[in-house]
Amino acid sequence: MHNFISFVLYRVLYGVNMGEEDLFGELTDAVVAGDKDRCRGLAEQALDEGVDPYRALMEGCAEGMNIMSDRYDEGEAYVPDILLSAEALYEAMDVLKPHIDVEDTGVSGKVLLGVVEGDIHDIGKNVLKSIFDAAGFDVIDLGRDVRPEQFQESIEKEKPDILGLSALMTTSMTGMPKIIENLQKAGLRERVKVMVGGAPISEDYAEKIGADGYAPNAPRAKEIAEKLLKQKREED
Amino acid sequence: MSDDLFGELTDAVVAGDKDRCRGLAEQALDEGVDPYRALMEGCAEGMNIMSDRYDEGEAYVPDILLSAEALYEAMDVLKPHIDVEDTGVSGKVLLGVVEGDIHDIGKNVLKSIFDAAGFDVIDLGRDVRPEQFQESIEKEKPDILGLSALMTTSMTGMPKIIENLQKAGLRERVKVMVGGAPISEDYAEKIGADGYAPNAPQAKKTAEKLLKQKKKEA
Amino acid sequence: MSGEMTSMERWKNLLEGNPIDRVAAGFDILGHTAIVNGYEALGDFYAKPKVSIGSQLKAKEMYGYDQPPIVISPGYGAGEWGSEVELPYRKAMGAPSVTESVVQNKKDLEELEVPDPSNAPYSDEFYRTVELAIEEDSYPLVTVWGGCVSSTAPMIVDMETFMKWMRTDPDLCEMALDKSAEFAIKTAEWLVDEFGADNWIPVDWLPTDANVLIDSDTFGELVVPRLKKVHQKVLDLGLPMWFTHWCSDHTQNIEAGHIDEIPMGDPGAVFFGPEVTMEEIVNRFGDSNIVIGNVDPPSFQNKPQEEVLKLLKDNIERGKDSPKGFIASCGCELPPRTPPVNTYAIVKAAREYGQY
Amino acid sequence: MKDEMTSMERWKALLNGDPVDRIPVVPFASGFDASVNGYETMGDFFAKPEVQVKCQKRSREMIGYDEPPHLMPPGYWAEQWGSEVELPYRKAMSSPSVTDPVVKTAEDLEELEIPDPKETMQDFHKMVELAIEDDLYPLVTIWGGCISAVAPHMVSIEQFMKWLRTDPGLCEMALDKSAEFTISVAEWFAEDFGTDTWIPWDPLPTDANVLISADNFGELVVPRLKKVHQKVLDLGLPMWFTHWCSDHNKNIEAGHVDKIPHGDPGVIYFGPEVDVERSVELFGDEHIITGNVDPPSVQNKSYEEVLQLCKENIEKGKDSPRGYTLTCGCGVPPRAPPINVYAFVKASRKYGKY
Repeated sequence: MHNFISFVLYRVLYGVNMGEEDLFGELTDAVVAGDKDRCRGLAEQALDEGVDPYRALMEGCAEGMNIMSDRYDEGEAYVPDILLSAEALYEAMDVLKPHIDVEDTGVSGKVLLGVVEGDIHDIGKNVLKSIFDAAGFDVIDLGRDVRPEQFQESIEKEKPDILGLSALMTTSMTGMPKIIENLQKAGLRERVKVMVGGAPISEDYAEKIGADGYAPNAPRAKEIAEKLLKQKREED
Repeated sequence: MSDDLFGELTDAVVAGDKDRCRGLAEQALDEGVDPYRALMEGCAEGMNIMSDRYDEGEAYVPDILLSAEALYEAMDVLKPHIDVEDTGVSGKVLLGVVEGDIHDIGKNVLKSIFDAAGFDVIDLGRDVRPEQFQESIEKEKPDILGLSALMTTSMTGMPKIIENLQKAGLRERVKVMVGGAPISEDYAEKIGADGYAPNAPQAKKTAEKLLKQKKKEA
Repeated sequence: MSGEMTSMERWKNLLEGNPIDRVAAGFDILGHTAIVNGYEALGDFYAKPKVSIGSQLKAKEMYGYDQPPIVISPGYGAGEWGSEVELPYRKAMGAPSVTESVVQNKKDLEELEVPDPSNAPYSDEFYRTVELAIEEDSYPLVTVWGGCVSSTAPMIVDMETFMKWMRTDPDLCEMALDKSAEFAIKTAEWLVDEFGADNWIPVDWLPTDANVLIDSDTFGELVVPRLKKVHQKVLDLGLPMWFTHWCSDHTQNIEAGHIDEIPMGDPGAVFFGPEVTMEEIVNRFGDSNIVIGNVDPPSFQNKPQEEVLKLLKDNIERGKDSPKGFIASCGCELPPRTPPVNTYAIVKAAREYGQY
Repeated sequence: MKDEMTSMERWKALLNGDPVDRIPVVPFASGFDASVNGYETMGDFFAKPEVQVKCQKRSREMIGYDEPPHLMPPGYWAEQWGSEVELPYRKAMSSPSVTDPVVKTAEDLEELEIPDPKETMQDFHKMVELAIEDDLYPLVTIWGGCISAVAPHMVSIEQFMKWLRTDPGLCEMALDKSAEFTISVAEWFAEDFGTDTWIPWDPLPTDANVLISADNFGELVVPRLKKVHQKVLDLGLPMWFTHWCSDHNKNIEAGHVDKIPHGDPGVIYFGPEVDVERSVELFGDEHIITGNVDPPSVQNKSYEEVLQLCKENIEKGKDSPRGYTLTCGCGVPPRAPPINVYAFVKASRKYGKY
């Protein structure tokens, strides 16, 4: 309620026609604050004012997730904050996405995410998903405790550019090489870049099991994904 | 006359004399003897005798291998003349030595005994991966799957094969029997096999029992 | 090799502050003991008292390490509340998983009653496990878990909901933590009534209180008062000490001074993850606590024995002379599928590099 | 629970006929040793000398048994002849497999030359050297003059079995070549490593009476195996450790086993098919007797059951005049639960004190 009032006041004081840049800045702030009501309001306003919804998403909301991602990396924000920001982001996306022409987006890549079998620890993966969504990736989330065959089927069906595997347990991490092996057997290994992460995973382990990339945390994972996509485009 | 010829064929198989076996089989055809009876009452009887002798420690692997060779020599001659419908084949058996294991002497002896017993035998050979068993079962629809292993590492592949059958909804369609040095009755039961045999001659009896069960269930 | 103390002599002397022949070896070796006992999955280990205690005692004897059996309720501190728990009967699982937390919203939480530990789901199995361990005279470490985020989310409240409440409705977090603390205290009282206070040691685990998830301010405000209360009440029951696993990265909680505030007994035992350097642990906590080693866990699973030995040697050399004693260990639960010779490396390293 | 002797002291005392504190434990655990060292397959264990020695050494220390490393060349005494061998890099495999024996026909056999060990067994030499440098007193596979070293290592088993009936002359030729090669390997090792740092060992699975008759064994194998064993003893090696693998009851009854020189004492190692009581009665006055707990039980049964089997075995063998060692009746299954192998040591400590 308080948020709504301040939002109305804001509009009264500053007039209806904020500049686009201002609106983007507001969206950014709302995501950073994890204020989902304000995010929805601002997204609706953007549509009303005829602002390009794709720009509103990328230059407004996504920028907010970037800031949160950096802050997490530096120990200034924590998981509760990122979860709330993600919630706000998805609120704005709900409003804006139906109005975005897919061709405008120049989506940079398709990413398939999942936590491997035996592991239900999906907070890390969920944070990653929101960061990837904000980065404009087309993200398909298989959830947690995902069996090797489910990864296999989804890869065949969805043809992602990147497969992102997460594990928190030493028992479940041993499922990762099996998934990569399955891809090899099915002749799909060359079609997808595989990145792995989670507490017990290291750069060494990623290399040992034949993954293409490793990230120690969600913010880093975005950089790695972008690097892998570039590689993939060059190879194709 | 044909009884004499059957006796001769039996003797030739027991002696592992493949040339004599071929000659006798050809003679049977010339004389218009029913080739199916020549095979079953002649040659197969020879394998039965060898099988019993092995069981009693009177014959050894070299002897059985030679008898099997003689049996197959006669089968080569007789089989093209046997009308499949006449045979009343008692069952289809899929055999193989599981992955990681190349010890196939036991399986080969078993195969010749099964062939002699009139089973329709499909032999996948040795070092057979679980998927190969799976595919062949789907394709061949055998009544019995016979798995053999000599090593304790490869024996652990047996439950995987049975599990795969369950997952694929094929388990009810086929009776599974297992055997080989490290396998015991207990182990067979533990992994959910339907039958176990300590050696090839016993395996024939087990297979016949399982077939009977299967016919009853069907 | 002869002239060594037995494991139990070494362990008790360590806890009592008496001299020992060498550093103690092994801590948080749990699921691995089921694997070396031939269990393909960890389900029976977590579900069945006999399997749990039997596997741990046999593995301890085979390797020669010193850690007594650790008891965790098959309800995992979650089933007791009515949350759904999947026991690890699938090979890929390393521990029980909470598949559905009983509290999804505010109303659920408000209506949630604190269970009676002697009568809650899984209490019979839990009781039987403690009883078996005590019958074997093995001086077990019994999980008494409450007042912290780790015993609350996702055990009682779904994790994401709890994390969001921290910012939107901290009152609800406090309510959940209070209920969890009350349950832990009641559990300890029940166990002391049944078994006394001199044949077991309480242990608790704090993974989701780490600073990879929450900031030290939140920890200080919400968790510290309740964890303090739980620890103090349990010590007041006559139990001598706590073993506490500050799992994952607690560096900010250390810096903020929160960990010093939690009563651990005299001495207590602190078990940090590899994220904290051994020097810092010894300097900061060694005067009043037994220090437990913290070699990187995945290395145990993935590296050859000579490398694991090197890591252990380094860790032992830094921790060995900590005033209240040292236990050579992996920095979290030993990966269940660690090659056995790497588990043995803990004992070997303690013998080779940990003599006093 | 404290032992008075170290593993090596106990092992050497057993072989020397000196008193031991308790039953020595020699489980025959080599593939198992690779598993507990974290190797998913047995490939590197059989391919790499340093891995084979290291795994056995570490596992022995961990479990506390007394078995020294026993060593097998990567070529499995088959590649040396030109046969094709697949190393066990697949998880389902537990030892090398001969996939294509070099001899297919009589002509192949006649033309087959005896290999030069120095050209074909450098990796094996390296392995033995590593173990001796480490003072491990290894059991070294010296394999020849028996069917087990010939079929399928040189000739396919089926071919060899048929020749037993149709062309025994060819069987004799193959056995002779194998005997000659083995003796040359033993001579080379005795020269390079001396004769007091290693023990020759040979396993005889395909000579068992589940495959061939005692008559065949007596006619074809006994003279050649006798020759190999005697020549090696004459080099100065103290004894043979021979594994009469699988069912050799008829070879025993026919008196064939007595004819093979094993040293004084040697070690006679039967499978579970021969009861320990019987091996004590027949061979205990001259040789060290080994226990023989059923291998699949070690893989599939509980610790308590394995402990009980070990106890029964120890009680039957413990007082054999020349000594007794507790073993698994053939190799320990590579994927046996470690605690079941520890049960052997536990049984010795609990039931095997002298």
